[in-house]
Amino acid sequence: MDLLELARGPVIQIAVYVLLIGSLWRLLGILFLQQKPDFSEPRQAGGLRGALKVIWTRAFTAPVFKKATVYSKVLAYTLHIGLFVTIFFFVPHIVFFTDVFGVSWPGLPNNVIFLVGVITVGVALALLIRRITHPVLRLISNFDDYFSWFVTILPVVTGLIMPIRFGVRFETLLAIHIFSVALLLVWLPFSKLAHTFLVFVSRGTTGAILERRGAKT
Amino acid sequence: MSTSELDVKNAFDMESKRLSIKAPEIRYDKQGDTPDEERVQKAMLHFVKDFGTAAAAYLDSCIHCGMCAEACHYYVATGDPKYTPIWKLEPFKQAYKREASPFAFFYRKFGLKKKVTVEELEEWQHLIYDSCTVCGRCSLICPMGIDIASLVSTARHGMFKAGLVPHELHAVAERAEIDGSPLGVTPKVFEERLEWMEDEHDVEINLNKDKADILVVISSIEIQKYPAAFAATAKVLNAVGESWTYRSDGFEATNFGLLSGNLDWQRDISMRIIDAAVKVGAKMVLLPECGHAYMALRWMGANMYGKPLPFKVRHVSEYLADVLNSGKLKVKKVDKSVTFHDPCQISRRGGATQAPRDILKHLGVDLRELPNGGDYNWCCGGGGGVVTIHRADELRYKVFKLKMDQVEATEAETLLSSCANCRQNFDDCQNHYDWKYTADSLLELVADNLQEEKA
Amino acid sequence: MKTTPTLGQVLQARGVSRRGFLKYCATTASLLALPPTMVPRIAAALENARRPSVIWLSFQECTGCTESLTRSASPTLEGLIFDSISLDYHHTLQAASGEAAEAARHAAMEENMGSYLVLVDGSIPLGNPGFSTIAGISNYDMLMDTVAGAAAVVAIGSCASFGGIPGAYPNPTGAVSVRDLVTDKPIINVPGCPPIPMVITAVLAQFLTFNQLPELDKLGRPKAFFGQTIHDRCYRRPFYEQGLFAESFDDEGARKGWCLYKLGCKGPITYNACATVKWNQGTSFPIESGHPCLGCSEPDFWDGGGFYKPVSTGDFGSGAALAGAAAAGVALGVAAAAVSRRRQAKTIKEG
Amino acid sequence: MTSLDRIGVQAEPLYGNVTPILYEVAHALDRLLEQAEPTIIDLASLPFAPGELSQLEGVLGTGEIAAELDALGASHIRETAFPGVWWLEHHNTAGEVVGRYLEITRTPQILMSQDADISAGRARLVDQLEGESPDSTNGAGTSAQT
Repeated sequence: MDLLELARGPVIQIAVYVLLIGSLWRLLGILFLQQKPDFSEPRQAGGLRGALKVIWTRAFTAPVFKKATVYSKVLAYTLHIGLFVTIFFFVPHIVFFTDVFGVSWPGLPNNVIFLVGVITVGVALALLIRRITHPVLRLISNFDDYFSWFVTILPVVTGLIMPIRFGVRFETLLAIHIFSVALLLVWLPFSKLAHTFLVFVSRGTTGAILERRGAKT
Repeated sequence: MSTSELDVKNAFDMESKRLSIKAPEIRYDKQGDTPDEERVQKAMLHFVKDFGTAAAAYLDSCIHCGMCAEACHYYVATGDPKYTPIWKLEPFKQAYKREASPFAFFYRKFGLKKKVTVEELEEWQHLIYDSCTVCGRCSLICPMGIDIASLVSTARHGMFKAGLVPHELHAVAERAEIDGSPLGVTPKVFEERLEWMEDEHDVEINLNKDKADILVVISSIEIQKYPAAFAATAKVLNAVGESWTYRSDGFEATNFGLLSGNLDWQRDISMRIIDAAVKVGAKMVLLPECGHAYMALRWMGANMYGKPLPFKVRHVSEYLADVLNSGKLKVKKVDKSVTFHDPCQISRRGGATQAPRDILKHLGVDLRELPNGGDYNWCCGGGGGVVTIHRADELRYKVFKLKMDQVEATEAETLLSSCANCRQNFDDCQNHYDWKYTADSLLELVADNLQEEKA
Repeated sequence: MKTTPTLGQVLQARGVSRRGFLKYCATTASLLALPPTMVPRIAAALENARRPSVIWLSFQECTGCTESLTRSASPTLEGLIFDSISLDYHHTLQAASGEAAEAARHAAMEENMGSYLVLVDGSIPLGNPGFSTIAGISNYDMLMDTVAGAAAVVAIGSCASFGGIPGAYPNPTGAVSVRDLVTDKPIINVPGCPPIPMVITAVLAQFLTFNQLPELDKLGRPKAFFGQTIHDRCYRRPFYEQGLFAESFDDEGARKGWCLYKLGCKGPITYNACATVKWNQGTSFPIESGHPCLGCSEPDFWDGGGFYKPVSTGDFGSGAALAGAAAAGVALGVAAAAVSRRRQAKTIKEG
Repeated sequence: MTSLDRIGVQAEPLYGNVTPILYEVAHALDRLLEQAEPTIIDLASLPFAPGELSQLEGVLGTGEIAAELDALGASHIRETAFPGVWWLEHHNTAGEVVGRYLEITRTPQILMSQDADISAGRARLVDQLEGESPDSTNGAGTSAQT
């Protein structure tokens, strides 16, 4: 079995299993903790409505905090959009998703994806530099932060290298790319990258509680 | 353990421990003589014992973006990264990871998270108590929607069990539990002060009626420092013509059980009011101008009670807005410019932001909102029990400068608030800085400008 | 051992002019993917080169490889191969048969012991020797007997190189490649189904010209031809870069000649020279006629999961396995929460 | 012109492979002029889209000289419209194309009379002068050419 077969076969399979098991484990391990009823008289309906509201509204910054957070927010949004675009609009990826899920959508030209990928890596570097240099971030950062950064950006880098080649065989590069994705999938549920799904739980929880009080969300 | 046994160990040396944190020149307090190991164990276990889905989701979804620092008055005023709100929970993450997180088994089995030491907890006493007013401003900036303030309250549960509470806060809480008032206001003192105000202001103040629609409570701060609140409340309620009463067996609105982190005391203190209200058949408990009293009874009371309360709970500003809006109470116009300081627990955390604005509209004042005020208002810096902790004074004064700038920017003639604890802090800082603004009571402004029903 | 004439002598005897020889050398340079500046060196080498003896063994094969070679567009077979090599045994092409043919093979082996080339097409069945025999000799025995005195072995086509169709699942004959059996001789794999004829002749030409074997990749293929992917050299590559793909065989993209990646083209992972050398006298190669590359020169291409399946797709196993994984995740999560709650209750009880 | 042209798959006019080659040719002409260094481009080693080869041929055009060589099959050698740029096409005896080259040089090497051929020719000539009958030399000359 060559490297690519290994990557496309057992490695990515195991990674998906780990992702699935780990994510559900973490999610349900949280959701099935005690949920005490709130007996206080609500000011207004909270619950699901409040949860959905905050899941949506917290995507935006309150004007009062804009100035203080604009740099990180712009970088973070660029990173997320960049990852989204490169993952979901690169045609070979779409082909892959179509094969798995059966649905297809239009992609973007490769040079656009390449550019977005380069920007994504650049922004990630800027965020890393900020994490290392900003006193607050340096203090609160731990292994998870740095390793998650590495694991997230690795597939982008291995993807970007593919058209450049550096004299390495395409199969080897593709295999490395898939390995890096597998690493991401395996690491995700056990790290801060789980915020991909936990963000909905934490925002939703706050929304449900505070909206019920009529408090600011 | 007793409050008199002030077990003041010397401030511990942090310099050798953490490079990024400057050693504060403050002492750390311990109650009792529990062995350190056990203190840590208790702090950890009692932090997580009430952990439900909400708290777990919060601690698990933090991405360490550090934005919460920008919302915290302690960080903004000092620039010291240790005041980053989520960092205040750092040692407690270990407890969560080991005890209640989905992968707790692995954390316990393989010791994945560094063990917390008692020295760290002592250090964190400063972060959990001295430099957090539980104002919840950070909860609004967090992109993950984490309610960090609620986590700090939970952390205090652990700290209390471990006997790692600042002495003054522990002392007032213990006094509140034993004597019924954090400031030593016994029922006898309460009654004396009430009667004094009744005479002084020539107003009928109902006390210990058997039946009443409204049970009115008051904070010890008002009793001792702003007793005019007795008269102001009575004037308003009499003017509306309510059936109401104060009760000697349930008058204290403050809840230092909540602030110090003792859940049992919090329940005891809340139950005094609840029992009294049930006894008089109250339809409403009217809370005084006190921020955390609102949080304790309005939003946590029923959960202490274990079922829905058989009465409504309203802050006096909500009540005033209500009777003014419905026309049951009429006020004269007041011709002055006013700015209003929103108490965190009532407005941002409690949801009653609109009420004071309705009242001020009826008074016809020139309301000049604080810049970035309302729900995003800077905390006065004295909430969450911080004002009681003397060693935190210097920091408190430093942080108050934010408040001063904010108030001064409005150029209003009068500063109002609806929380005696805020007003107390304003007074103290006004004194410290020789500042021109005094925080006045919103309730008193209303009471002083009632339209006499009959000429 | 008889002395064979040099190639120069052979050509001279045939009255080929120097110009014709230079032309032949230029073509050889082109074949070997050498720059045209190498022509004088090639000429010098070829003049003195001696015709090697070649024995061609055909096992489990379809004769497609021989067909490919005999249609070689390089200097014609009669003009190059038969002039420059001594094809002493090829049971499809030779006139002799049966014992006479086997006698010719043995004679060639004895005369050129240690210096002859063995060309093999077809895979070797190990399941039962009776699956494929020649003159009553099993393929295995014939191969091992013949390669014993060979200078090198050239495995021609995917069957001889990697097992090919006979070796595809479920491999009923237990077919294996030459490399699986021969371990003590240099082996040059020239895979493809069929291989590009020029590549076969180029390997022979290199052996002939420089008396050496070409540089090989890890799969034993000459790097000169298998060093780059079809995708690397494909004229449709610009469309790939622009994200313009044919979605089906009859859509606008297909008509406009856009990239066939989505139709399962194996170009990106197939190492071969089709895109430049082309087929049918340099006319075209499959992608040029609108069909994706099948990857025929790669190992196990028959079992690669579908000719029309795009290359980036992975295999996630069965739905049942995924559902099982999900169920396991749910169970672990609920159990973890239950344990946590028990521990919390204990803390509360103990106070 | 035939029904073949109506088949679905058609060549897009431009894949972009022609222009780079033309640039390479221009640089090769520089080298020829400045350093007297000839260049040979093996067209078989370059990827061409359908139609691009003839497009290249069309762009280069036809110049003043065209030569036919008959050795191991025919070869067409002609100068393109750009002096110094030669188009060489080798065929085998079956008439199939076996090589296509662009030679940027003053005269392609293969057009030059080769020393070996010259000396062989000279030998024949000397033989002839030394009294052989004209008929037999004629026959030898013919056989040497095929």
